[in-house]
Amino acid sequence: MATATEHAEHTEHEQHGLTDGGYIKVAVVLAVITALEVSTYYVDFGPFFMPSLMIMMVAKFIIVVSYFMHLKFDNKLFSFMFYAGLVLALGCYFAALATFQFFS
Amino acid sequence: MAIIERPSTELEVSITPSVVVPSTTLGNLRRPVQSTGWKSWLFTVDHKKIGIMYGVFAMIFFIIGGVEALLMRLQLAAPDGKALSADLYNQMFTMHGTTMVFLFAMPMAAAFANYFLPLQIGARDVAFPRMNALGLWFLVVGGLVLNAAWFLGGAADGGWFMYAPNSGPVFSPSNGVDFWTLGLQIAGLGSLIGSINLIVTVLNMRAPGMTMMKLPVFTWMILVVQFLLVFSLPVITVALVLLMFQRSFGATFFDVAQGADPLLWQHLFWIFGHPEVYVLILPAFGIISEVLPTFSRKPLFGYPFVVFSGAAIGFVGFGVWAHHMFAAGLGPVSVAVFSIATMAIAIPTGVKIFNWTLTMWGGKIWFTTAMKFAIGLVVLFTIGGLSGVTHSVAPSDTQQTDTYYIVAHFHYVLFGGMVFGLFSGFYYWWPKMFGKMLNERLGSWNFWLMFIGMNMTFGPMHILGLQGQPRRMYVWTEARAGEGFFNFGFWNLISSIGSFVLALSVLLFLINVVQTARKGKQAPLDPWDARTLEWITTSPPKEHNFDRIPTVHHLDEFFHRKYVEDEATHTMKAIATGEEIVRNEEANAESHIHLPSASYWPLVLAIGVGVLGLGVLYGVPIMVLGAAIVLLSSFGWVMEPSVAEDSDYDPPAGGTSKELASHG
Amino acid sequence: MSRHAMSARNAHRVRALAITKLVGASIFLAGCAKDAPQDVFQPKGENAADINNLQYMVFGIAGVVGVIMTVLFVVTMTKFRDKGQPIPEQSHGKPALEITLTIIPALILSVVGVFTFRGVFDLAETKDTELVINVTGQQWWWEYDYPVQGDWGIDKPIITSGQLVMPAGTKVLIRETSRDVIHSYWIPALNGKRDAVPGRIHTLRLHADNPGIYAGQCTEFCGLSHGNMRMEAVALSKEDFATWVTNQQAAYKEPEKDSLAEQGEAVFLNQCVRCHQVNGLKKADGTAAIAAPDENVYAGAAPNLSKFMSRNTFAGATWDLLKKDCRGNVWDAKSEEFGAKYLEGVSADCLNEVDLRRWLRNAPAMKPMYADPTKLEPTDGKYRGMPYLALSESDIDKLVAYLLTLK
Amino acid sequence: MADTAVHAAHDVGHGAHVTSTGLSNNKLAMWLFLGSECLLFGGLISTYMLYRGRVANGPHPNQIYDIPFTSVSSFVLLMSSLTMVLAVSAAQRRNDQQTNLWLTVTALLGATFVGGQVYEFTAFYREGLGFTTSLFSSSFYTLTGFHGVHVTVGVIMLLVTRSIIQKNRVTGDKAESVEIVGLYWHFVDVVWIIIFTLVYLIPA
Ligand code: HEA
Ligand code: HEA
Ligand code: HEC
Ligand code: CUA
Ligand SMILES: [Cu+2]
Repeated sequence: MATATEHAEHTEHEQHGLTDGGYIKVAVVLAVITALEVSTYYVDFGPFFMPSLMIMMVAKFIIVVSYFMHLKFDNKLFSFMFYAGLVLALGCYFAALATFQFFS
Repeated sequence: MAIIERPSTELEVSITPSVVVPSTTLGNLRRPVQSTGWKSWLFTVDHKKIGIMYGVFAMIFFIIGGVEALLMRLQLAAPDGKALSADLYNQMFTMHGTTMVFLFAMPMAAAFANYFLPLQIGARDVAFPRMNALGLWFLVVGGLVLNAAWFLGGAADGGWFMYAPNSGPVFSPSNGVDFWTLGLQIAGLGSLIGSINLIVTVLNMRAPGMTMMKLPVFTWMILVVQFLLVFSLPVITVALVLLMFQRSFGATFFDVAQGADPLLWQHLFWIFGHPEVYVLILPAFGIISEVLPTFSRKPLFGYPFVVFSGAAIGFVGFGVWAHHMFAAGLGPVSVAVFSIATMAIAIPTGVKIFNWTLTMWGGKIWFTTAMKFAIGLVVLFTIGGLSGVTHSVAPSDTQQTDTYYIVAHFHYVLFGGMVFGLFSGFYYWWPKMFGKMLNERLGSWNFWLMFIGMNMTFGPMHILGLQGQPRRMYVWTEARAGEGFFNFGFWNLISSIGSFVLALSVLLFLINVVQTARKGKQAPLDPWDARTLEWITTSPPKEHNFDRIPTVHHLDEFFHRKYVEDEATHTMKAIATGEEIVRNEEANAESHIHLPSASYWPLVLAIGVGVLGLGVLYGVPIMVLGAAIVLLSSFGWVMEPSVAEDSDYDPPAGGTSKELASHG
Repeated sequence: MSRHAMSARNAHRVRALAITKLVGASIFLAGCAKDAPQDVFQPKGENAADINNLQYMVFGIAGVVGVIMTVLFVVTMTKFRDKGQPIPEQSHGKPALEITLTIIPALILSVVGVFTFRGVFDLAETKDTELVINVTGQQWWWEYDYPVQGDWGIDKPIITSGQLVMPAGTKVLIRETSRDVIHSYWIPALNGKRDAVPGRIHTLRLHADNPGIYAGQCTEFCGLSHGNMRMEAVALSKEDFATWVTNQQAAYKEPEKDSLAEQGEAVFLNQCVRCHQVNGLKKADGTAAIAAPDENVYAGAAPNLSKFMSRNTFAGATWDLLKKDCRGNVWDAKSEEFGAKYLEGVSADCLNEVDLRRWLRNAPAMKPMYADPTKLEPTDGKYRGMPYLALSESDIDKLVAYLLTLK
Repeated sequence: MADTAVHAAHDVGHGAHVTSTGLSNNKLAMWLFLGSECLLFGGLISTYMLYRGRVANGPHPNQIYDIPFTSVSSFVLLMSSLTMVLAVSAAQRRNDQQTNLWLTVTALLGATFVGGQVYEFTAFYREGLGFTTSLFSSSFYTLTGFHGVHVTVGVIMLLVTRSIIQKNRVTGDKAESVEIVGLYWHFVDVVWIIIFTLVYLIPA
């Protein structure tokens, strides 16, 4: 048996997220970015090559996590757990690679 | 797999009326229901039984690790020791470090965490009871695999941090390191599962009114530790996988001839390894944060600061790993940065020391054995912490690293800190766990011998290290020993004698345990005038923990049910005894209690993983066998009925004789 | 300010001073062990002295904090033990006090941090190097390789082992690497340690104020005989160093005709030369005898024995080549006399024959090594360290006589 | 963290069923696991990044990658995330039939991806890139192999979920079970997004 507040929480949760049409739109955006990414292989982007690839990668990552995985709509505790791991991973491994002179 | 562990609400189940609830797994296995005998232990999912098994396991390995240490001290008592060969000595310190850290310290913390965390938050069990059992059995299997090497060609011999490339197949030709990587991977998997379980338990299973800022500090510290584990274990897993692939399948990760960089291993190990040392110490910090207030009759001074500093230690702990590599050739920029970061960690730790002291300040201190150990921790950890600060000054550390000065540092924090905290926990919680008091007189002897022995063993190591005795040397020589008061000979001998004093103190503890079990006196329900929720129930607690789930209004709920403040004098006035409160709960017991049923699968799955691991060493057929067991038991796990059949109980549940109906 | 206040202040200062002195004294005592050759509190050169200053600072601070905390603990425990007082007020803390107690350590540590920061970069400086020596670690000894440096009279590379010979009063740069696993080079009197990592080159500055011999030890666990991997740095005056360089480059001295040593040379050619190089030694057919240890030794090197008797320890500086009294002559020599004594090398009278013979008879029994032929599978049949060679006693006599000529 | 605790909503008798935060145990556990996985894959990716240019023997990454092929299989995996999210959405509408349809499609797309990877591995192997050939090869196979195993486990989870939905043997909340499998699936996809860029598109 759940109390009323509990119940409300739950149904509210059901309405989070996008409609199916919305998901398809998101997927189209992802597909377009992927196409752009692949195009860097054929077209010379010069100095923009690395930054643009990185930006596109991060954008895809965030889109999938926020929309497909609902993190944008869900409880902040979930975001905390995932992003804590992500931030620690980025911090530690960037620092470790930096000690190998990886970035210079 | 977490998918089908437990229904989150009953609501959903009732909406789909056509649910077929299976009663057997794999055709004919029901859930086990034994409540006595060895089966009731092997298949249990009760967090208290699991906690006790963790404790027994850890204690056994404390003695094994301790005996390994004694052998080393025998070898080092005099120059050119003859007790052990070089080869054996190297295995000895490797396995001593590994055993103490992974098979004693972590499991013992897990024992306390499993037993007391649900009790402290007012829960009936953990969030994932079967996972909990799985974590234990992974650890047991991992520990056995690790130590099996002793009998199968020699144990690991690369030091507990197993630096590459010395751990590679060429330089470590025996199978020891293979068992080591496998054992640690399996045990690590167990810890990961256990930590996810405990985090979810703390977040989701708290009694009504138990907000995060009313959690007992022990629970808080355990929570921080579990986060540290969740985020650091995968890193060592990567390291272990790389090493295993190199040793067993010819991968090249640490093969310098191919251009590999051995420092990769060091980074991966210590990114895990430094958070790990806080994994080791924070549970002890948690324990004494319960003990000190109880026996000072005052709440913990600055609760939010202690909680926050614990979290801060955890977080900063991820940013200092390279202080173990000050001499490894990282270059000045990295060294300087990590040096400063390391100093920063002394600040939140200092906060804790100050708060404990201020907790006692103005208190009414009752020197029980538990309290003595707790104070011992505060004193000895401070010494160890301060030597830690001397390491953090990188140039000065280049004189100290890999000498006995480091060995002194970490035994002061590990033995003086962690072990003292755990012993404090034993004496404090023994009456809760077993309903009998450990003998206080023997306890006092235990404490003083341990305190003296500890300082005798590890104190001289400061001198030895600063006089230039490197660690991990199977012999030391007169030629470099020096003369006069500070010579190696004298202090090595003192240290070795001290280690036997320590052994005696541990022996006294074991005697105390046996005596208590035989003829110890029944403990009162609230022997220490305690403060937290685990005491609002019988000792030992019933299978379902609480007759009535307590509703929480205060930090230190139990205390505030016993005492109210006299507005005029600001002194505390007793209004009820602990006994009365517990009896009151019993009288108002809830009628309907759900408990999880026991299960075969955690044990079987763990054994399967063990066999799979050995397959890496002993060939594909064994691997296939292991994989088959793993698959079968995962399938059994998923398909397992969520409840045991009432009719399987003897006498059958549901009737009046058995108050507990079981439920997934 | 009244006199009274001032004297109170002074009393305070005196007490603080007394504590500092006490702590300082105990550190000093710890630093004063007689003849502990690896004592980290006895710097004998610039770099070690820089480190030592930092050590004094941080040990002092840690000591003072430790004393304060101990006093605090003791006072708390005696003052507030249960004397029947009522249960105290359930106070939950004082944020202002908490914050103060957070800030004070932070301030102390920032001071330490600033000095540390400077120290790290000062010690990493390599621009003013005067002499470069390559150091290679391997299981379980160190090889020194002096690259050609005309200023120092080094016209062709010098290769030695065990004892690092360097000029005193000179900024020497060590370039470290390893042939197998990680080792760590550490001469406490001259500088902190630095790991020798295979595949990487690390630098370490050494500077000795005065001539003398400075002991050290490998401090990274490097396998079976890590405990038997030592080294020494020998600082000579610049003139003595020049003499030493000249001698190291001197041509091979053939043993006298028909002497025991000559027979020893033959045994050496037969047994030892596949691993050990002796520069200028020729085979019977007149071609140079070049060691090819790669075929025998896993790390791919064995000590170069060309001027073996010019050093006075062997096998990873673990055993003395000098008898006990002769050893004292060199090790305890005054700084001014040290160079001359060291350059004498090992004479027949002074040779520690017992250990050298033991070594030749069965090296792995003396110093554990994987020279056990049943354990060679992972190394494709190659030895690690020096194997048991089953030499006859008469061969050993000859070899000892021969080795004595290598000076 | 404290503010997320929901304290009022407690049914004392069924304490285990109503959680303090109002969040599902299983979902919390899955998110924690994914947080942990970030550090696992982070370690493997860093190892690869460090070693990708270190080729003492055998082919160099730039000689061997087949970008058009991998682009297609990346696209397949990306689209499986779409079908997965459609399955979740169907499950939340309690439409079993559609749920099962999308789960099946997702599993098929995933299997296609794994198949592609197997093909890629054999092709590389034939070009002389064995597991033990070089640092690059060891770290490449370990990273992508770990990812491949994750996808395979995902496919199995999808199929099992599908079959227990079909047989109506879900013990808990059906939509939530699907959602949790979905979280895992998307995570695997997200990891591939990173691998695709860092490993394949950026030349060593
Ligand atoms: C329980 C485990 C534990 C704990 C808690 C710590 C705590 C600390 N450790 Fe320790 N450490 C180990 C276990 C632990 N360590 C182990 C096992 C190793 C060796 C591994 C191996 O090589 O095998 C090691 C090694 C190690 C090294 C590497 C040494 C080397 O190999 O060269 C360093 C270097 O910085 C270090 C530093 C510290 C510091 C700064 C702290 C700090 O957290 C300490 C903070 C505490 C205090 C400072 C005391 C109380 C504070 C006050 C009273 C406030 C006022 C203080 C000041 C103003 C200074 N430790
Ligand atoms: C939790 C961690 C922990 C604990 C509790 C201990 C406890 C002890 N340690 Fe440990 N130690 C480490 C962690 C720990 N150690 C680590 C991580 C290393 C580094 C390893 C490496 O370099 O790789 C190390 C290294 C280490 C060394 C350095 C080895 C070297 O570098 O060469 C030494 C040397 O003296 C030592 C000694 C001891 C002693 C005497 C104890 C004592 O306190 C033990 C006391 C316990 C007992 C004595 C058990 C009780 C025994 C009985 C009751 C016996 C009765 C029965 C019979 C006799 C049959 N330890
Ligand atoms: C298979 C290789 C091999 C052969 C053959 C060999 N040695 Fe060695 N020798 C070594 C190695 C390796 C060391 C270094 C061992 C150590 O210190 O750990 C060594 C060390 C020595 C040392 C000490 C050198 C120093 O500077 O510390 C002497 C002297 C020596 N060997 C003499 C001999 C003689 C004489 C013979 C022949 C009878 C011989 N060796 C044959 C490999 C070999
Ligand atoms: Cu070389 Cu230790
Ligand atoms: Cu550390």
